[in-house]
Amino acid sequence: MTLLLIVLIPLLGALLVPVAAARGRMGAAWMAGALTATALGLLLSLAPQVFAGEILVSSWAWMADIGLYFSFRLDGLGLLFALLILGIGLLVILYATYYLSPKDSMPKFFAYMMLFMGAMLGVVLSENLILLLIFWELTSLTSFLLVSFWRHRSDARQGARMALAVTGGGGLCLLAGILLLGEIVGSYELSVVLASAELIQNHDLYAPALVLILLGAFTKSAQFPFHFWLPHAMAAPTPVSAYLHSATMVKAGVFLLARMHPALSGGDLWFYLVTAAGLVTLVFAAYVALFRHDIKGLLAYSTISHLGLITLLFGFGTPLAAVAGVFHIINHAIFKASLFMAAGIIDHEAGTRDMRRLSGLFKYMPYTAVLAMVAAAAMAGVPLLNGFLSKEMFFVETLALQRLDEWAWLIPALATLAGVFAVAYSLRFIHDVFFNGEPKNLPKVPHEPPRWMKIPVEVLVTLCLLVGVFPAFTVGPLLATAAGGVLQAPLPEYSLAIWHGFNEAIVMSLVALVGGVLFYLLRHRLFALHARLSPGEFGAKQVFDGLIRGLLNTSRCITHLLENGSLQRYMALLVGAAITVGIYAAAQHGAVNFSMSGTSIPINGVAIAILVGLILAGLGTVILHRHRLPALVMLGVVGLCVSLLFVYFSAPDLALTQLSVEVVTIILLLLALHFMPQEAKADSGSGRRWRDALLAGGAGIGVAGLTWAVLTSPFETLSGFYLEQSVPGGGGTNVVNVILVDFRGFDTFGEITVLAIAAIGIHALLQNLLIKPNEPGRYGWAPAKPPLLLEVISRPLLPLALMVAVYLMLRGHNEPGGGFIAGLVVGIALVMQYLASGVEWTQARLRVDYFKVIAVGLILSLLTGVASWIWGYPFMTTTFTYLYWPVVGKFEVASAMVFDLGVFLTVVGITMVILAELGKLSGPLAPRPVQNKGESR
Amino acid sequence: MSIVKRLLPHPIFSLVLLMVWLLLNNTLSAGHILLGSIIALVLPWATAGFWADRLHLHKPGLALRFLLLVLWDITVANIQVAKLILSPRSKLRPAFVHYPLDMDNDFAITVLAATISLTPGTVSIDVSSDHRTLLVHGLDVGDEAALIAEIKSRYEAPIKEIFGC
Amino acid sequence: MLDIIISIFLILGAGFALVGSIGLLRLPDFYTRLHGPTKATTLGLGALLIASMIYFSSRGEVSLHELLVTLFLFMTAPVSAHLLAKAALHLRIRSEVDLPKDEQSKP
Amino acid sequence: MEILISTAIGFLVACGIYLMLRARTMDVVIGLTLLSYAVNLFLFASGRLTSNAAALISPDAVVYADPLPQALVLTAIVIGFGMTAFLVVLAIRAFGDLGNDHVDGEAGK
Amino acid sequence: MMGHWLIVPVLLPMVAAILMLLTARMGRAVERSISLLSMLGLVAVSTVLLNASLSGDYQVYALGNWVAPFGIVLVLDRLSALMVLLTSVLALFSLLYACNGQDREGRHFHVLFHMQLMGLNGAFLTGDLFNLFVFFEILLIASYGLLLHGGGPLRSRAGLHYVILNLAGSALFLIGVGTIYGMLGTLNMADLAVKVAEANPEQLRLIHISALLLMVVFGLKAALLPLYFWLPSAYSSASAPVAALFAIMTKVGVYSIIRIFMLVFGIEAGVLSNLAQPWLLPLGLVTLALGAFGVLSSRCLRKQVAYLVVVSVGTLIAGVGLLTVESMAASLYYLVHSTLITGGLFLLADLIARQRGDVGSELRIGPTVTQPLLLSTMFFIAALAVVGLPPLSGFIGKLLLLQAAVQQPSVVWFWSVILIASFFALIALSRTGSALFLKTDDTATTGVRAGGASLLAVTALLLSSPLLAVYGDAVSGFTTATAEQLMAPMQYIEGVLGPQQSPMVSRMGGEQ
Amino acid sequence: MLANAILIAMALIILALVLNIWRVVIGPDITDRILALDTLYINAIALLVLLGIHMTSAAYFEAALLIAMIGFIGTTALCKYLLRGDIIE
Ligand code: NA
Ligand code: NA
Repeated sequence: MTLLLIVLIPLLGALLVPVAAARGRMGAAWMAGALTATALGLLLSLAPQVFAGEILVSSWAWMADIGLYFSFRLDGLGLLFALLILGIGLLVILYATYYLSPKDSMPKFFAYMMLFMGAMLGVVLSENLILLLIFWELTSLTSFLLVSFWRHRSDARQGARMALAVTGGGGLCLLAGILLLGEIVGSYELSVVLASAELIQNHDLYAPALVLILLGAFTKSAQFPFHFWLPHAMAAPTPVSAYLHSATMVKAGVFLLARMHPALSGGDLWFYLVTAAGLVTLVFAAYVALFRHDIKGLLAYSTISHLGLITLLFGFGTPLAAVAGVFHIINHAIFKASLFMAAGIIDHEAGTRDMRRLSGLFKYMPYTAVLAMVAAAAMAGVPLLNGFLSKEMFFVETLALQRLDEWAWLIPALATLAGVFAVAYSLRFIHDVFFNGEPKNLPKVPHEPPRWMKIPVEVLVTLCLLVGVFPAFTVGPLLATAAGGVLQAPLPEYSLAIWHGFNEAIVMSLVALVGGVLFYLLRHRLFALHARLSPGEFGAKQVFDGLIRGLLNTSRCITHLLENGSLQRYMALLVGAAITVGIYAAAQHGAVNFSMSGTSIPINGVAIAILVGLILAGLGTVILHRHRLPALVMLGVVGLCVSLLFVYFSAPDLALTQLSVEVVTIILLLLALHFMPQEAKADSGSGRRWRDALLAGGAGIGVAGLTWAVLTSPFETLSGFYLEQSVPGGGGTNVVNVILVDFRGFDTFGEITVLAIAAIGIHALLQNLLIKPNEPGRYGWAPAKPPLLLEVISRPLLPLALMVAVYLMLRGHNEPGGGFIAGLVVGIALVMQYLASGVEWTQARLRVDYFKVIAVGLILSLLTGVASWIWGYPFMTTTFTYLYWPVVGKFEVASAMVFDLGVFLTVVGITMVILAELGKLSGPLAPRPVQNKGESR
Repeated sequence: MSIVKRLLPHPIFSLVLLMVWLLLNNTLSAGHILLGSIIALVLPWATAGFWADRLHLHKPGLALRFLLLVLWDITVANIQVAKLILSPRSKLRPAFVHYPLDMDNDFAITVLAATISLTPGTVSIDVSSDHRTLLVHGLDVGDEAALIAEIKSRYEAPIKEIFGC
Repeated sequence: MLDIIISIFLILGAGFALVGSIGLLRLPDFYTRLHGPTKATTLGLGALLIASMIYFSSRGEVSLHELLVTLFLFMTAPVSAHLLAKAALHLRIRSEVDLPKDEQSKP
Repeated sequence: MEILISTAIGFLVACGIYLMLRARTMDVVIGLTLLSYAVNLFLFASGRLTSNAAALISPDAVVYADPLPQALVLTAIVIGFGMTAFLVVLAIRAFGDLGNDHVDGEAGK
Repeated sequence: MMGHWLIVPVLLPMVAAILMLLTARMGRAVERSISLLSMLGLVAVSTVLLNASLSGDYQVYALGNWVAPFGIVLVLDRLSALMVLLTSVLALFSLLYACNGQDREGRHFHVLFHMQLMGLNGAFLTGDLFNLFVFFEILLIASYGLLLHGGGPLRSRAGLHYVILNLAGSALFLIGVGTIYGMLGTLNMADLAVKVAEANPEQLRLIHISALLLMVVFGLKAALLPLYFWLPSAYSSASAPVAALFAIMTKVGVYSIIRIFMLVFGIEAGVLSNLAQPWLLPLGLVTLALGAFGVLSSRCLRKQVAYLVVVSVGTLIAGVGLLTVESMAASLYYLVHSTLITGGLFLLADLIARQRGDVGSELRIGPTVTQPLLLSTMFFIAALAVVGLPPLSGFIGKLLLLQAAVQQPSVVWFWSVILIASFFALIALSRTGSALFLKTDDTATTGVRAGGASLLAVTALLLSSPLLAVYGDAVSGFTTATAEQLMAPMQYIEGVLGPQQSPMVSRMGGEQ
Repeated sequence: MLANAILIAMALIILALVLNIWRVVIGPDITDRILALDTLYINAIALLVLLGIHMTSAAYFEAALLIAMIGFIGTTALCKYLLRGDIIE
């Protein structure tokens, strides 16, 4: 529980800090400090157990099925890191309180800071690897927030994005690696994983898992070639750099190496990968650090180099190297954090971090200068300071390495070279900033910082000294415990003495010191040489930016190539997809059998004539399609032929429906043609037309083949049930109608809903549409007065058509007809009135809100459905009975007829809404443009 | 009387509708006569707004005779037209004829125009906006005046009588 | 006997319908073509419907509902022809003889 | 007969799709209508085709046309009508909004 | 027995829509009240249904009291219950957001909205293939209206594309249905499953064709390669609450693929079992990859979110394509997450755009938003969730998917594409966040503040992500049970048709 | 006798139908096409009547009636369009 609290307190702090900020700027700082101190106190309360060799684990199930637990672990390694995080965190909070300017939002800063702290604690205290990964990615995210804290600076934004891209991307690799590891081991719990070294390293998945995990570690710890994000993250406020980029976040990578050391290390793959990365980073970054003019840049590259050193040590895979690695983690955290803080002070008080302008600051801020010089000396590996000790251990380990045979000299040599560089850049930092003449053009006169800003630096520098002088006494127990945590095994023999005698390592240190001084003295020629060798800025950022830019350009290219905004393309793809899957499926299941044995439809002249007519009319429509009106007439022919086919093949209801729908469609299209172009030029080239013809032909052949195959296969259907049940169960002899209103009445219910929605949608669509009708043709329009004969004939037609509708409606259940067709007939009859006499005249006589008609129709059908609930039957259960009345005789009453009446009303309403709305677009009731605005289109 | 008038605005038409209903259902059963009557009464009443004025049939007997005449003419006319269609093109003497109207009742004009269209070699094309002339297209017009005269006597006169205008 | 009458009506009706359609194809201009369908085809259909009435009435119940279709066609065919001709005139569709002056085309 | 029916349906599909691949909204509407005709016929044919079969239940009927596809086609026709109506109005709307009848809203591409 | 509850998700929205039509003259307040009340009712009913589905039994509602396969049945299983509830929750908050004013930008918003819900719920509940078509059409026609809600050239153009493509898709649907009916003579899905398994060798070819044609149709709705190109402009031009609701629309396609290809062509379909497998995984992965490129290439937040929808579909389909219980369970978890989050993101994008004046949701320099802290926090959470970064639901979903794939032969592809796409999304969204909230010019803010209802809506949708993560165990337990149910089509068949008996068959006229 | 007469009549009507479709295709003017479509509707009714007699079925009547109605309305709408552009004014 305490463990959980240690992680939760800072995370909750992210919420509490802004709350506390209500009491002023300092409130946030106090809250942050208090919470950190609390967590630190809790941690220390657990420390004795850990020192006693216990591993504390507490666990709660989160998603046990996939091995995800809220489980935390405190062992030596975790304790060390948690101490660093909380201890340095406390110092950074103190420092930041004075560092931040009044313009910066303190609550926001500390909230982010606490969030980061919690995430970082989570990383180092997780027992579950997935949980570790979760916190791992959280550190990347919070670092994004912190680096981009000064959001108006473009370098801050870019640096934050770059850091997030690299570390976040590495996190994804780590996720994959952890999942593979979990797959190998069968658990994500560290206690299990760390005990399964043999299983893991002999598994086929070991190599990919290792590579992926290392990618995660290397990106986070800025190992070459992923190092470049760290210098750019220096755009962050300095407390952030001091905290994240020296002591904590970048250490997460090496923490991971340490954490996984027992499980993954030892093999050749581990050795070569980790060592190579570490070595290259160590030397390369140290060299680059020399040429940074920005203090923070220098420190950043120095950090990278030191991380390389630690990585290199873990790469050796030996217990002693691991101890050295842990020791250097501690030392580096201490001196680098203090150096960053010092750099921050200099920046804060002198207004720049450019070493070409900063000089002779010793005079202005001697106290800070001394602190910085001690820390820099520790960084350089000067004896009696903490850095020296771990560096010595490092040199010893490079020499002790057995693996490289005749190349064994390489690592010590390069390590020494890196030592030379380290001394040189440390010297440059001290000399260039604090001595080397007078400052040049500083924005302000530098002076010592406020008292409280120095305290954190003092504490850390004191630690440098104490550890450097009394290593065994000060850091000994912690190092032992932590190293034990890394190894998960008894510690090897090592000694923390300042002096181990005059050995090779001392020689290396001396070479580094002397060489470093020489190097610094020769720096002017070196700078010139460097400038000649690498003109312009040094590569990695450019490479990264280029990659990102390339990625963006590629994705824009791909996206615009695919989603090019052309419906014709999308349609062609759809057709092509259908043809492709059709061909694919048709090619399965053996050879196609083209026997005519299945044919059974008798050959008949009428049918042939209708079909030929259909083909001719279809062809005519295509040929004429650019002349819309003739094409419409052809379309009428097609529709008629289809209806005739329905009649011929014994489907009168279909024919009736098709006919009535068709005429409404033609009227609709005519209404549209009043606004749309009637003639069109061919606007696709012949290539496009051929492509389309090919696609269309392919689809046509496909459907023809499908039809043929269906028509010639044997057939069993459940329709027998409908034929048997139509009269006894549905009370109607027109099976199609009984299916529509009873067996599958729910389809019809949906179908009229579709129509109703279409009408509603159309009504909505036409709102505020101002559109100019087509210009009249060569001879103008005929006068507005409707043709006399039409007007006269339309009057008796209305009641006649209504009567036909009643007829179709009433008998639909037993004979061809039904509510839908009847509804359309009424619709057509009413449209006739509109055609003959216009909207105004007709609407004056037809004061009906068509939407109400639709609503009533829908309600009727709905109520018929719901009524069956009363008798405990499911929705739309129908009933019918035969009544005997005198004179009238026997007649049937069926609830399905009420449903059909609903259908009828809905259809009437819909037809009228659609046609009347379109009709109203032009003519006397057309919407008028708003006068004062003058915008029409 | 006025109640009857209101309930039964178009008695003739209601009768026609009843007949239509019975024809539609192909029956003379009592139930359908009852149902048909109801519908035939309700529909004209419900659509009353769409009717300009009541239809006056002054001479029903003449109307019936006129109907038979027209049917006969249609039959004869068709045989003539069939001949014209199947004969060589040069035999056609098409022409547009302006036929002066002596009626001003819209319904009567419509009936006349329809009759002209259904009978020998003529189609009525247009009514002038002042309703004074009817434009007729003839398929085989020898003498324009004779054609006008024949229409006048054979069709327009009885129609004028029937509708009393 | 009844069969013969029906057959005559059938052949006559279909013949007239065909003649109307031949006229539609064969006659020289739109205004002359208009005559074919309005008369021959309508009458042809009338004959066919009579045949149908006799046929169905002869095999059981009296069937007169074909009358309705006939009635409807005779009511509407002149109007269709009228509208078509009016439209043609308005569009100044080519004619073998001079078109009458179109009173509507005047502004 | 099957071959001719299949050919006609396939041909209508081809015509419909060719028009749906055109660049002007009206062409697409017409193509869609053709395609709907073809699809309805196909759906109808899926219950096999019978001429002179009884459409209504009667004691002396021997063969019935499969009623189920007919009901389905009816539904499909009606839905197709609603859809076409909407598309037509949308075409007008787009013409009004965009000033041309190109399906991509850009004149003379 | 659930009684009549099963049909309420279909009827309730319709009743609300009719009521709103009838009370159209009584003003917006009445309309909104009806709309919201009905919506709340729907959420309640959906919850009841989900609760009922937990038992694992199949609830069957035989419409018109005609038993399957003759009548149409509604079937409630875990999957349909989940989809209905998900729809209701998403819709509730979309509606709430719309009530802040966007429902006034055109006519009939609420009516169309409820009709769309009716269509969605019907599609999720129906057990009949043709009825599925009908409900597809209902939800589509309503979606056409909604997409065009508010008008304007952009919407008209996107609407044309969307409508025309879907109409072609509907035609294809009918061809597929016709073919399968022509072979098997039935439409009930359970019955189809029985008959597909018993199909003659000569029938296999056509059944196979029909199955794949249906897959194309569903792929079009789901926005699967190569049929997703309509989506970005359609979704990005729709008004925010509509776009948010549309987050469920692609899932209808996914649902249909799952339903049909797990039940009818599932593991027990004989020769035709697992028909979809060779297609779904590669198509899903390529869709995902191309969607990720789209996310990167977007210069506008709304478009970017639209592409994130494509990404989510690709992920889902790839997961479904693995065809294991684990992958299915993971996909369903991911489905819930991605629907709610992309929905929330559409709304959030609108909130942001409204505070950026003329710049709107374009990813270029503009004024600072009026409520920077609030909106940037919301965006940060949404971005985390949608990219799949810890600790939110997107991460859990991806974790489940990756784990499910680990033993599959395709694991390398699957992992690479998913992880690289996540990486791309991470890059893209960090750029977006930077462009929206970090890089601002000095022009004055618009002063528009987000109203309470819209904030509530966005917050609630975004809050779903942490909740899904915290209750990950429960949710993934449910989706695992759902996946197990899906993997046992025989249970469904027996649930609908009763203990297996051969349904009444009679020979029809056209047959020899 | 009657059967033969029906067949002959059908042949004649089919020929008429084909001629009508041909006229729709060749035009030349829009009015020609509309006229041909109108005629096609009437001939279609004729065909249905013949089919009805041929099959001794009254099921064709409704279709015939409806064709008569919609043929007229279709022609009316098309002509009104030619005359006025705006068919519903
Ligand atoms: Na108008
Ligand atoms: Na005449």
